[in-house]
Amino acid sequence: MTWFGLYSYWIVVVLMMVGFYIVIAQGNLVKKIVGLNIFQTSAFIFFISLAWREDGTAPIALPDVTEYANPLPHVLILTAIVVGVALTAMGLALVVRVHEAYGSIEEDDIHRQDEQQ
Amino acid sequence: MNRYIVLRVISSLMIPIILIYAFYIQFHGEYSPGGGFQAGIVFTAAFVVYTLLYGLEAAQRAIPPEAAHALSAIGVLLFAAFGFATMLLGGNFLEYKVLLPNDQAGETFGIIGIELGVGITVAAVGLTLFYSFAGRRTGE
Amino acid sequence: MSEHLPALQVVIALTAAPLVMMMNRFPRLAWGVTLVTCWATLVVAVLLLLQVSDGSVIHYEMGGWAPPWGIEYRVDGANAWVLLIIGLVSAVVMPFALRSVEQEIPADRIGLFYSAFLLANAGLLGIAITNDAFNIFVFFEISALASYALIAMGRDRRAMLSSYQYLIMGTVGTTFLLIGIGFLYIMTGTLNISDLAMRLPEVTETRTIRAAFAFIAVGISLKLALFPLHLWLPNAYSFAPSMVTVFLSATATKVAIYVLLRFIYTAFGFEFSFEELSVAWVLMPLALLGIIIPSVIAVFQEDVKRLLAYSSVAQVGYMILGISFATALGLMASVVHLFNHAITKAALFMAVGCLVYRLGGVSLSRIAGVAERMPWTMAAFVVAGLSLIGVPLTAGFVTKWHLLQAALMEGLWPVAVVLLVISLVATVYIWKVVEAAYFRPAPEDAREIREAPLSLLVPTWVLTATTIIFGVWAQFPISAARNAAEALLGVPQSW
Amino acid sequence: MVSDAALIYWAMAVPLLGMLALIAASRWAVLRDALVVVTAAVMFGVVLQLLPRVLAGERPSATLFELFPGLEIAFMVEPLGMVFALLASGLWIITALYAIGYMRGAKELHHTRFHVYFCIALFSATGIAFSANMFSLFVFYEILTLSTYPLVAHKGNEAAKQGARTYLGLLLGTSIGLMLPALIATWWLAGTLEFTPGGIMAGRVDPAVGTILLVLFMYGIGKAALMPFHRWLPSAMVAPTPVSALLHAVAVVKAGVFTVLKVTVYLFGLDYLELLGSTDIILYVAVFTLLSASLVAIQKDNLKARLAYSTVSQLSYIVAAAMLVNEFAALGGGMHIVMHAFGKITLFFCAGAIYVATKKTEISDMNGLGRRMPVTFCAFFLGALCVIGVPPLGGVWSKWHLLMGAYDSGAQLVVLALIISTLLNIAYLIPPVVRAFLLPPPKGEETAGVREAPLLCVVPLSLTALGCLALFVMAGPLAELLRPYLSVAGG
Repeated sequence: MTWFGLYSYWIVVVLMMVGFYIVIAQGNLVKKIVGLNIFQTSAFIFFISLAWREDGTAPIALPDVTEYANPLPHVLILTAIVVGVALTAMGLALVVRVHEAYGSIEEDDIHRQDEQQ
Repeated sequence: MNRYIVLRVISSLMIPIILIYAFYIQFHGEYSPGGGFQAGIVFTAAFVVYTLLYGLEAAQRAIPPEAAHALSAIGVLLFAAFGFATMLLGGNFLEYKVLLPNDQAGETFGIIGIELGVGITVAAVGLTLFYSFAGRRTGE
Repeated sequence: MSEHLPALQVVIALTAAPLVMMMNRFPRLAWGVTLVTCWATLVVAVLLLLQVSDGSVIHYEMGGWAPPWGIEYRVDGANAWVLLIIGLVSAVVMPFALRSVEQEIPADRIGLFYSAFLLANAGLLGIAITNDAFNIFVFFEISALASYALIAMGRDRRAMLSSYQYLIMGTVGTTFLLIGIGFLYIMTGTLNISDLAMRLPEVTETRTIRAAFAFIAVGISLKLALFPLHLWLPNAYSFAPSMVTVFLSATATKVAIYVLLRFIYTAFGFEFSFEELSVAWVLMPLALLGIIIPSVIAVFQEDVKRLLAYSSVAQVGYMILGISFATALGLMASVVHLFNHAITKAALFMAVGCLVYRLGGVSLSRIAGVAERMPWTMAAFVVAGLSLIGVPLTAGFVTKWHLLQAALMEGLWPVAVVLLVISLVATVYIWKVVEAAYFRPAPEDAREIREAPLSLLVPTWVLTATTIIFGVWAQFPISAARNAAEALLGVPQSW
Repeated sequence: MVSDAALIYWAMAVPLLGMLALIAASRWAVLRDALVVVTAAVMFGVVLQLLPRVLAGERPSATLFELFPGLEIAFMVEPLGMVFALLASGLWIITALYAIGYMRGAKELHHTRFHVYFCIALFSATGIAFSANMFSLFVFYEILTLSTYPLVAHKGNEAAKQGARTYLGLLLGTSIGLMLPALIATWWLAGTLEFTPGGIMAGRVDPAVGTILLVLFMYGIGKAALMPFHRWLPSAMVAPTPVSALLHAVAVVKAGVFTVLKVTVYLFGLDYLELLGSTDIILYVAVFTLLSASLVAIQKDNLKARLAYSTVSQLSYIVAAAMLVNEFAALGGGMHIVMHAFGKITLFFCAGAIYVATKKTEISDMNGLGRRMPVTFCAFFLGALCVIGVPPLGGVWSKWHLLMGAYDSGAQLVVLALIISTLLNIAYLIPPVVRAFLLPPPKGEETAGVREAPLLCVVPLSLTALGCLALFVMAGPLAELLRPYLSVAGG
């Protein structure tokens, strides 16, 4: 069952592909950001799952626990999540402004407007 | 708002609890899961709930956007202040143990300090983001 | 305080950013604080470079945590050089920014603008100075977030869309980098690059490490705009405010190239990268295509900013080409080009910024005959343009000379020929601008145009003069670049 | 006693200082024009100071700075460079006078700009003359190209821009695309670019590679106008005539052939050159160029264009001289730089004078003009004879040496080509004179009496014409000056 034993990696791969596909294939600016989020989330899950240890608890110093998950990836991913939130906010803010300027959030539409200028 | 009396009652009970929970996470961060990031976001969440019920203007009377702006800067500066303090006291940047005579106490003090800075910044930035999105009207 | 220089290098700008944000109501004050910060940064960078000029290495443990647990800042010949580039460009661009920004950015946002600029600056400095792989990612995102904001403040509405595209591509890039770092962490249990360098040789046989290499290389290539991953760059540079274009064109891609060097040479090691993976055979064709195609595209551009942006993509190709020779000389040529291209392109974009200040836009038809009204600006453009072409006694020539030497040393005659032919193409596109400005008749409404104000002109000329100074007094950049190359290779070279 | 280095630097600084002075004086036309002449005279004086030292066998030298180890901007005055510098600075005085007259007479604009770039061009020509290594020479060569561009494009109309673009494109293209790689490869293979008597290649560079390098250099030196890279020279004729006269008869093209001689004698070395397979190829390219350019010249009706093709042809004499690899030919090449310079500058001055006086540029329009402008056409006649190589004019000596050299080398074909070319010279240079003096003027243009161009045009062209005569007598001292260069060349 080794193929299934690494199921978290399968999730990572599927999410990554899904996210990446959305980023590339979608012309809607908001959907692109959704895709980007899924893509990033796959990386987060990847990190978290590599911190996992068999029979380990959460990485908190408790008196009678010896096996716990590696805390470092958790810390890293906490930072990465914050960065991701900031990126999403930034991206959405841009989309809002693009919408105000062009009246559309479809890429094709916007390019057409630019070319007509 | 009168039509949503249940919501109002429940949420006026909930909001204080959320806020207190935020403070709990904030100041318990060095012993248990938690810290400035989480606390800041939970704190913002309370305000989001408040805004949903009482409207943006009411929320902005409580914490004006300018204040949120300033607070986000102040949080970072607090963080940096601790960094510079450790440097002036002879340690490396953010080497907290030099802050107090006792190493252990110094580290605790330092972590609480910078986490407070982080918490303030995250809460303030979260609010700023929320205000700026919520404040937009089409056709503006 | 001298032992704290590495921390100060980043922290000064990082601390000044919120301060400046709070001064949003007083634009001039915000500008002043930013100016002082940038100059302080430059001073720190110079001091650091002096300290490591003898080949020594400075270690600084953040928070007193020893690596590999804590984040370590590590300065050697290579990143001190990059720090100097960032420091120098930001210090020179600030006096220029005062009036340029006042004209292009609404007054109630100038404080925020400078705050974002400082963050971008601090982020780039952080990327260069840190020795922690994950920290590189974080600083990448800090600088990138700030850059997105800066680009989006351009006056044209297309600025927002180009910023958005940059955001998408940039985030994909950094996420790739993050995944690659994850792979490395699985296999080695460390994030410190020096530690990685020690532990990686034991596990290089695994597919995981190769995957890591691929993810990291592709991720960084997106950030450094390696052809054909450069699509974000021309738009971003064309529509950003003048000052932002100057700063980003001179620093952002350079820092990304430095990170690539750091991973290829230090973390993975020369042997793994070049002998086992033969990365040169991927880099060289891409570099050559990246030199040729964007150069040709540049010839057909109507907008000067866009033209120079395409030329930037081509110049990135030069730097990657030097790396792909897999020799010390090639590496050194690349490293010296980091600096030479930074000052050259910054000077060019500053000259363009002067034109924008007076004309509002820089399409070839709009700058027709402008040389008569703005002789000093156009003279600066010509001189810096010569450096871009690589005429002797300019900084660009020093690079080209060494790059050609490196190509010949490998017996790559065709590559040498391509380099020379492309410098002719560069002549053509610079020439187009010069001809428009000098020889086309000015439109009727151009009577009112005056020379750009001194506060714009002086910094432009300072950088322009720098391209000449370092073209004539080439020992300094060469010895610094040699030092940097040795730091990356880890062994002293006989030059 | 002024030090060598100081003299060299002064020789180069004077045109730059003069340039600054005349920018400052740009508002006062008379003062500005006077400054041009003064600058030229002072410069000639300074260069003249170097002559006794060179004659005494010294090699004044100076190092400006080192770019990086082994690559420096340095100067050394040797006989050939001395001759070139004297020629350029000496003729500048006359040209300056002529230019003032011409610019006013032809009602050109932007006088200050014109003189400024002229100063820079002279500065870089001196730099070329005095360069101690190929790198310095290359730098000044490029400055010369760039500084003459605005002069060529001076008129600013579409034709001028088009011509100037060809000019710049070909000269920059060949120098960056061919000469620079050759230069870098030489540096890489031989380890130096120093101009060394006897060359630097022998023993260091494989003759097979040397063969390629020679071709790269010869075509890279676009200013020597070997076919098929000669197009720039006719294109440059859109420039005002003083530019054509000094630059395209003296400074620029002579810088080209001067570089050819320097490269062949001091970089390759004649002994090494003999080993190379491409020497003969270049020789025959040069021969082909000199014949076909003459043939083209015959068909040109525009006087300046005809002179331009004549120049292309004459330049190839010198390239051929270098490729013949013997003492006589090398001396002939060196002398021809001077002889042709005087002859051709006279011809150009005349062409300019005709234009100023009558606005005529086509030869077919010049019937009977000799009666109106006798001095000009007499000078033209003398210049033409000098270029053709008829005694008692200077040109005969250089042709004589060339022929001797070709004969000595056993290159019968070259001897034949030189003879044919001389006949062609006669065929394209004498008709204008014949038309002017012997044919009647067209109807309606009968004018009474002499109406020459302004004095400032006529006097210089008379001077250079007399110079052509004087050179016949002066050939001995000139050969004496070139002797040390020869002893190197002859091996």
